Amino acid sequence: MEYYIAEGDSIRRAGMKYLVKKIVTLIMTLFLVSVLAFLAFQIIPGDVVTSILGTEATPEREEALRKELGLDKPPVVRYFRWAGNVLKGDFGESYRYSKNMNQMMPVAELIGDKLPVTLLLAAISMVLIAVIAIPLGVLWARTKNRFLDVVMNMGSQTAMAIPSFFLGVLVTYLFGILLKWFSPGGYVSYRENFWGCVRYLIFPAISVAIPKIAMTARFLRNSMLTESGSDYVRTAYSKGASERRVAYGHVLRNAMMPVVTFLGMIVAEIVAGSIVVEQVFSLPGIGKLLISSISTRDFPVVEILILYITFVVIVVYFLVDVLYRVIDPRISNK
Amino acid sequence: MKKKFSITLMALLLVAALGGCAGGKSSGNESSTAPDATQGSQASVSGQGTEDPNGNKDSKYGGKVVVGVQQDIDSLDPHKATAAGTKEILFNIFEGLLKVNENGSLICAVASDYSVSEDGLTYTFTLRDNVKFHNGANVTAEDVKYSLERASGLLDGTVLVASLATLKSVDVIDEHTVQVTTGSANLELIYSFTTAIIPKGSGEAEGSNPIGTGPFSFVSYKPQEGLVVKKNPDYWQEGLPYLDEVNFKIVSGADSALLELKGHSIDLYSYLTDSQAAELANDYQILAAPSDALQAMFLNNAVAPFDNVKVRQAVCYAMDRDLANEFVTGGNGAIISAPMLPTLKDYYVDLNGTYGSGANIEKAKQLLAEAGYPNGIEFSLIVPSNYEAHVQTAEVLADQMQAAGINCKIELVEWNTWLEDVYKGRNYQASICAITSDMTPSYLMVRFQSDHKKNFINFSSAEYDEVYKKAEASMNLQEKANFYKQAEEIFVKEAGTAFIQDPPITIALNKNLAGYKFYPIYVQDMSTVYFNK
Amino acid sequence: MIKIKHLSVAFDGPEVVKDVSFEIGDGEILGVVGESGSGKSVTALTLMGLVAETARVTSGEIYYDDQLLLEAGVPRNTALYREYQGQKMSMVFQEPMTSLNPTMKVGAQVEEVLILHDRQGSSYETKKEAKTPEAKNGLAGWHQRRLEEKERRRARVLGALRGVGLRDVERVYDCYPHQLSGGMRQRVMIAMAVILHPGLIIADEPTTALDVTVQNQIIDLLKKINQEQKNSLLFITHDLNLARRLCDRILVMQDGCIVEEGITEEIFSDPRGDYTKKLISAVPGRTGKKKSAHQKLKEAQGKKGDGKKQELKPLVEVRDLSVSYRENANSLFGKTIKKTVVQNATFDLYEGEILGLVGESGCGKTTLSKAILGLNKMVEGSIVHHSNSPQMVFQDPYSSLNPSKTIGWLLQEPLRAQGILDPSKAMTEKDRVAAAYDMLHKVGLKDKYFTRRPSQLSGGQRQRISIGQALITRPGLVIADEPVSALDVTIQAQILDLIRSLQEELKTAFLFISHDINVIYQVSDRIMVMKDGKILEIGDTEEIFRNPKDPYTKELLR
Amino acid sequence: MKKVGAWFKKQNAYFLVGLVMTGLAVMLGILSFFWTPFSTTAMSAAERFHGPSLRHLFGTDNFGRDIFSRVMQGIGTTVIVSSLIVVISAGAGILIGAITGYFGGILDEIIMRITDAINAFPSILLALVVISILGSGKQNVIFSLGIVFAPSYVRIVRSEFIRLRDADFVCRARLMGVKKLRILFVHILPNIWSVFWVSVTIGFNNAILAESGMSYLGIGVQPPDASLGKMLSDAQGYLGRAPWYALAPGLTIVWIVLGFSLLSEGIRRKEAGKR
Repeated sequence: MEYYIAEGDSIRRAGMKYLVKKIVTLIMTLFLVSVLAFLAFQIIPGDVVTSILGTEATPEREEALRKELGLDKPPVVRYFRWAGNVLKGDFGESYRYSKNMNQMMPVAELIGDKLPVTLLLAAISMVLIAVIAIPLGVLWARTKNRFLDVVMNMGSQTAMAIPSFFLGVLVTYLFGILLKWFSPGGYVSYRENFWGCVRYLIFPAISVAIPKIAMTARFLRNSMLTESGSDYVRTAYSKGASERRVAYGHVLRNAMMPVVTFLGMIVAEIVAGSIVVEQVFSLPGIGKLLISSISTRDFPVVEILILYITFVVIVVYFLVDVLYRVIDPRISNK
Repeated sequence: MKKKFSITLMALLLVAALGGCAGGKSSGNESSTAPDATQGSQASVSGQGTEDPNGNKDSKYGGKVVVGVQQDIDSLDPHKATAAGTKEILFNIFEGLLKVNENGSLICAVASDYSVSEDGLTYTFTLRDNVKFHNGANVTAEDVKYSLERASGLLDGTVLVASLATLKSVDVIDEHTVQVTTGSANLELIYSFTTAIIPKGSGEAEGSNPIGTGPFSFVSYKPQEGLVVKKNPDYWQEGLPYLDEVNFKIVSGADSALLELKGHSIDLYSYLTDSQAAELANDYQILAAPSDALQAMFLNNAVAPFDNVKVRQAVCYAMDRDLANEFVTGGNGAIISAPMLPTLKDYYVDLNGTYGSGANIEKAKQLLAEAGYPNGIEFSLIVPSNYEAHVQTAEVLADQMQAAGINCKIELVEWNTWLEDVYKGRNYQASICAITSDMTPSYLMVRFQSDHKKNFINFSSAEYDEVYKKAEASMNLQEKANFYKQAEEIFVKEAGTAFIQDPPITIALNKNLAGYKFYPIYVQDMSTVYFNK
Repeated sequence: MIKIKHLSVAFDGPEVVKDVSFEIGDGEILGVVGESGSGKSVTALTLMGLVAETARVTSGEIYYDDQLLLEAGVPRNTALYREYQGQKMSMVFQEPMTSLNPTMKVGAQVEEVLILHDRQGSSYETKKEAKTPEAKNGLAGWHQRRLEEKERRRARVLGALRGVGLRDVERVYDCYPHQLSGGMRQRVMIAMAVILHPGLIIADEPTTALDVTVQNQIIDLLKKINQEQKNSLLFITHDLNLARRLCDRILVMQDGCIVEEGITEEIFSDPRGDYTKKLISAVPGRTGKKKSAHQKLKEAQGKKGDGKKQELKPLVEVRDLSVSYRENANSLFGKTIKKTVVQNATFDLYEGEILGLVGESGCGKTTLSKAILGLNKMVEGSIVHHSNSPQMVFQDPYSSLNPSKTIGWLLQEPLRAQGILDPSKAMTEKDRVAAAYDMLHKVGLKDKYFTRRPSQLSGGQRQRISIGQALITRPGLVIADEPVSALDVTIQAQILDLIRSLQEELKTAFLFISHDINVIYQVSDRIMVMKDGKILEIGDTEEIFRNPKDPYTKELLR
Repeated sequence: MKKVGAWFKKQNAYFLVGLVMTGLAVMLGILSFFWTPFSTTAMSAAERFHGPSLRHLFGTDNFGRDIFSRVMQGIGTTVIVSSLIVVISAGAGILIGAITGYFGGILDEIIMRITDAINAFPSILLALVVISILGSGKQNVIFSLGIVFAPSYVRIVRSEFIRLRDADFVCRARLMGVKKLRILFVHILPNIWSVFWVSVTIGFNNAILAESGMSYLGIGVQPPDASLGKMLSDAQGYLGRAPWYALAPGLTIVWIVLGFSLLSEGIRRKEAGKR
C-alpha cells in the first residue's frame, strides 16, 4: 500500500526559491521600465524648460533654468544620478509643483498625497465588485430559466462594451445633474472629511466597477458550470446532498479558485490608476497626476509614478499567484 | 495646459515724466450682464460708495467663493512665476510699489507717491505709511530695496523679472523713501515697478509661506487641487476685500468644468467657449469682454508656399473671418487685420478694409494664379490640441477656404510639441493660435522685426524694421503713434500673417455675486467681489 | 431487495437502455458486464437517481424492497431519493482521482454522509445513542452537545476508514485527496459508501483505473464487506475475469439490453448468447493462443537456417542504460539532485521480433522507451541502433494525431519529412497519395476516411491511423507505449491482431509496452518484466509464463 | 437561397444577432467611403444643434454638420484603425509567442521581461513617443496601440505553445525529422486558432475602446476626420444643449463592441458544439 504525503519543509524551501526568482524578475522589469521611461523623455519634443518658460523663453533665461534643474548634464549622467538618488530613497523634487515660496514639492510627498485617492477609489470599486459580482455569478450559474440566462448574458456583454469615459460622463450626468445625488466636481479631500470623500468616490467607483462586475460574474458563472460537471459533484449527490448544499458547499469552493486570480488582475488594473475616470470626475489621483505630469514634462514625477505602477502590477500578480497556491490544495508545490 | 501666453506687466497710458498716481479708488461704469456684451467696450462690474468696513456686517461682507482655474500654479514665488494663470492669482496676494486698475492705468499701492528725474534715469518712491505685510510687520524701505534688488538680479546676479534688468542701484534715502537708478531711460520701465514687494530675506528662508501686502493672505496650496487664500483684515485699502475666503480650485479641463458648473460646485469660471456659455445661460450670469489677444493663422514667411507675398494675400482675402467669429465665439469677437489691439485706440488704425472681413474667393483665386498656383495650394495647418477655440476655428476655416482652392490638412499637436516645433523650431507652414498682448504697442510689434528672436513667422521687411526703430526711439507720443500706424500698414500690405479676431473672454459668475472687474491683462481681482444676499 | 421492471431510458433521442428487468437479492453480488456504450452505467445511475436531467425514463419502475423509487413518466421524487442516497444505497465510481472534492479534507467528506443523514436521525446507530443522559441545556449546553456530536462522528469516520484497511487513519483524516494514492482514495470512497451500512452498494468499474496489485486488494475488500455487512453489491465492469472472481450471478449487456443472465460458472462453462462467447474469447486468457506465438518464433528460426537465435541481427543493443532527470533539490541554492528512473538496463531487440515490456505505472517503462528514441537528455550507458529512424505509437489516441489535419495529410507527412531528410527517398505528390491510400487499407479503413479529421474518428480508428503513420516509412523499429490500454476489450483485440499481421508483413520489430500481462502474453515473442527502473527478467513468452523466476512476476501472473 | 436559409436556421441566436449588428455597422462604415447622406465636413450655420429628425437621423453638431454621416465615417475610421491594430499586435503576438513558448530558455526570459515592461508602461506615454517619431495621425495610433496590445497576445500564444510543445503528435513530428519552423507554424499553430480567435475578438474590442480613449485625450485621429472617440470628447461640452451629439457616437461604440462580442460568443458556441 504505497503512501506519500508531501513533507512540510520541502514546500517551504521550494517556496523560497520561487520567491527569490520572482524578486529578481521584479527588479529587472523595474530597471527596464525606468530606462524605457527615461528614453521616452529624451525623444518626446519639448522639455520641462520650454514647457515652463512657454513663449517667454529667452536663451539666457532658458540656460539659467536648465542649469538650475541640472538638465545641462549629458543624459546618461543624469539617469545614473537620478537612479542613485532613488536607491538612496530620495525620489527628487517635482520640476513644476512648488511646495512654498522657494521649495519645490518633493515627489514622494506629492505622490503620497495623491495615492490615497486612487487607493480609496480602488478599494471601493473592489468592494462593489465583490459584493455584487459574486452573488450575481452564483445566481446566474444556478438559474434554470432560459430568459434570465439570456438577460444576464446580454446585460454583461453590454456592460463590458461601454467605453469607461462614456460611462463616466453618463454616471455624472445621470446621478450628478439629473438626480443630484452628488455634486459633480465636489470632490472633498479625504483629509478633511473622510466619509464625505467616500460618498463622493462611490460614483467614480461605479463607473470603474460596472464593466468589471460583468466580467467577474461571467467568469464565476463559467467556472461554476465547469466545476459542476466534475465527478466529485456526482459523488456529493450520491451521498444524498441537496442541490443547494452541493452548489454552495462543493462547487462554489472550487469555482472560486480561478475567480480569485481574476480579481487579483482586476485589482492591479484599478490600482495602476484608472486615468480616464479620474479625468472625468476630476479626482486628484495618480492617474490624473500622470497625465498632467506628462504634458508638463515633469520628469521626476512621471518616472516615480511609472515605477510605482509597474511595482504594483507585478507585486499584485505575484501575490495572486502565491494566494492561488495557498488556498488551492490541489496544486502541490510545483 | 495654459490657455494664453504669459505677458510682462505694462500699463496703457504713457504718463509724462512727472505723472502722479490717481487716487486710491476709482469708479467704473455698470456693466451689462447680457450674454453677448458689446465687443470692444471695457465692461466691468463695480463701483459703490465707500462703506464703513466694520459698520454693518450684513450687506456685502463674508462668504466663501470657489474660482475655477484651468492651469496649476507654476510657482508661489511672485518674482519667478511665469505662467499668466499663476500671476492672475498671485495678484490677490502680492502688490508692487504701483498697481494696475481695471482700466489698465497705474495706481499707487505700497508707494503713496513717486517721481521720475528729468533724464528718466532715477525714480524716487515714497512709501505709504499704514501698509502691513500679512505677518503683521510694517513694510519698510529695506523690504522694498531687498525685493527690487532680488527681482532685478542685483542681489545674486540672476535676473528674475527681465524688464528690471537695466536697474543700476536701489538706495534707501530714509524710513519712507527709496531711490532707484537705471542704466538706460525707457518710458515703459515705470510699469515694471508693479513687481511684488516681499519681506526682507523671505525669498531665501527655508519653507516660508508666501507673504505679501495684497487683499488676501496665503492659507494653503495642494498641487492639482487648488490654492486657498483668506481675507487680509488690515489691507491698506479701506473696506476691501469683502469675501472671507477664496479657493482657486484647479479643474482638469473644459469638459469636466462644465459638469462641475452644472453641479454648482464652482462660483466663477472664465475661458468658457461660446457654446458652453450658452449651456449655462440660465444658471449663471454670463459676462464677456475682449481678451486682448490676437488670434491669427500664422504663415511661415520663410517656407513655400507662403514665401510668396501674393499667396499670403490670397489667404487673407479668402478667409471668412465673420464665419469664424459667428461659429466659434458666437459673434462676440472683434475682427482684426493688423498686429494691433483695437483697445489701444491711440495706435490702432482700422485696416479691416484691406482684405475685408468676409470671403473674397475670386480675388484669392486670381492672386493664386498670378503667384503660379493656378489649381490652388495644399499645406499642413498645425493647431495646439488643448485650445478648443483654435481647433474649432481651424475646422471652420479649413472647410470654408476650400472654395478658393486653399486646402489645409489640420494637424493637432500636443502643447509642448507646438512650443518646440512651431514657436522655437519654426518648422511649420501655417498654424492657428493666438498671441496675447499687454497694453503696450511695443509688445506686439517688436516681434515682427526681421532679426527679433520671437519672430516665429520669419517676417522680414526692411521698411518695417526701419519704421519700427523710429517708433521705439521717439519720445513724443504723437510721433510714436504715427510711426506705429505706418508699421501696421506695411505689415498688412506685406500680409505677414492672416489675422482673424480678438476673441472674448467669457466668464460664468454665480447669480448672487457682484463686483467682478475685468482687467485688460491677466488678473482675477477678487478684492472687489461680494455677495449681494 | 431491488426489483427493476422493464426499465428503458433515453437521452433526447434514441433509447440507451431498452426494456431492462432484473432483480438483486439480499446479500447477493450481481455482476453487470458489457462494453462501454452498452448502457450498464446508465442503468446503475438511474437506479441511484444520479442520471442527468436530460435523461427521460421512457418505461419501467424501480423498487427498493417494496418501496417504489422511480416510475416512468413521473418526475423523480428527489426528497425520497435523498433519503435513500447514502443511507439505503450508495455508489463507488470509476475515477478515484477526481471523485473526491479536491479542496476538502478527506475526513470531512466522509463525515458529510453522517451529517446529511444524522439530522433525519433515522439510522440505527444514532437512535441508540440518543438515550444517553440529557446534557446541560442552554447555549453552553447546545455548544457542548455539538462538540460531543462532532467527536462521536469523528470516531465513527475513523472506524470506517480502519474498516476499509487504511493505516494511520488520524493522519489520512486530515489529508487532502491529492496527497493520497489512487488505491487509498478508492478505499476512502468505499468507506464513505459503507459507513451507514446501506442495503445496496453499486460499484461502477471501481478498479479499472488502478494498478493490478491494487486492483486485487480492492476486490478482496469488496468481498470482505459483502460478507461482513450482508448487503448486496451491484458490480459493473467490462473485465470478465474480475466479474468471475467476485460475482455470484452475472448479467451480460449489449446495446442497452440484457443478452444473457445466469450463475457465474454457467456463463463461463457454456455461454449461450454468441455475443457472450465473443466476449469470453476476446479476453486474453492464458489458454489457447499460446502455441501460435511459439510457433511463429520457431518458423522465424527455421527460415533462418540452423535455427539458433544468434543469426537474427539485433536491431538495438542496449548496454547498462541508466536514465535520470534533474529535479531541482529542495535546498535553496543546493545542486539539483539526479533522480534515476531507469537503472543499467541491458537487452537486445532483434529484427522482426515483438519484445513485450510489462511493469506497473511509474516503473520507468515509458522513460526507457523515450530514451531509446533519444528524446531524453540525461542518459548513461550505450544504445546502438542498426535501423533508420525508429517511430513511436502513443497510448492516448486523442493526442497522438494532429487534430487540425486530415487523415490523408497525416499519413503523407512522414513521407514528406523523409523526402526532405533524404532526397533519394523523395516521392512525388502522386506517389505519396497512393502510398497513403495503401496504408489506409492496410490498417483496415475505407477510402472515405482519407479526407476526414481525427475528431470524426473513434478511438480504435485513430489508433489504427497512428500505427499506419508510424509504419508508412517502413522503420526498422516501432515502440508502442500502451497502444491499446485506452480502448475497449473487443477493439483491443482487433488492434492487437492488426499489429501482429502488419508486423509479420513488414518485418518491423516492435517494443510493445503494457501494464496488462494478458495483452503482453497475447502479442509478444519475448517478455521483459520491469519494476522500479530495474529489469527483473527477460525470456521467451512461454518460458516466463510456465516458470516465472522473480517473485514480482509471480504476483503479476496471479 | 434555400441552402443559405438552412445555414441560417442552424446557427445559434448569439451568432445571428452578433452577425446582424456587426454586419450593419461594417456596411455603414464601408458605405461611408462612397456616399454619406450629407458631406461630413460641410457646415451650415442655420442648422446648428438640430435634434434628431428624419432629415438628420442623429441630429446636427455645433457646426451644423450631420452627425449620422460623421458617425458613418467614424465607424469606417474606427473599424479600420482597430482591425489594423489587431493585425499588428496579433502578428507580433504569434511570432514572439511561438518562439518564446516553444524554445524557452534565456530568450524566453528576456522577451517576457520586455513584454512585462511594455505591459506596465502607460499607453499614453508610449503613444506620445510614437507621435514624436512618426508624427500625428492615424498611422501613429495604429502603430502605438499595436505595440501596447502585443504583450497580451504574446502571453496567450506562448502559453498555448508551452502546452502543445510536448504533445504526442509534436513528439512524433520531431521523430519524423520535421524541421523546427515547420513544426511551429504547420503543426502547432493551426491548433491554437480557437483560443486565438477568442482573444482576437476581445483584442478588437479593446482596440476600439483604446482608440476612442486616445482620441478622447486629444492624441489620435486628426480632425476633420471623424473618429467616434473624438466626437464623443467634443460632444461632452454640449451635454446640456445637445445630448444626442454625445449619445450618437457613444452608443455606436457600444453597438459595434457588443456586436463583436456576441459574434465571438456565437462562434465559440458553434465551435464547442462541433468538438
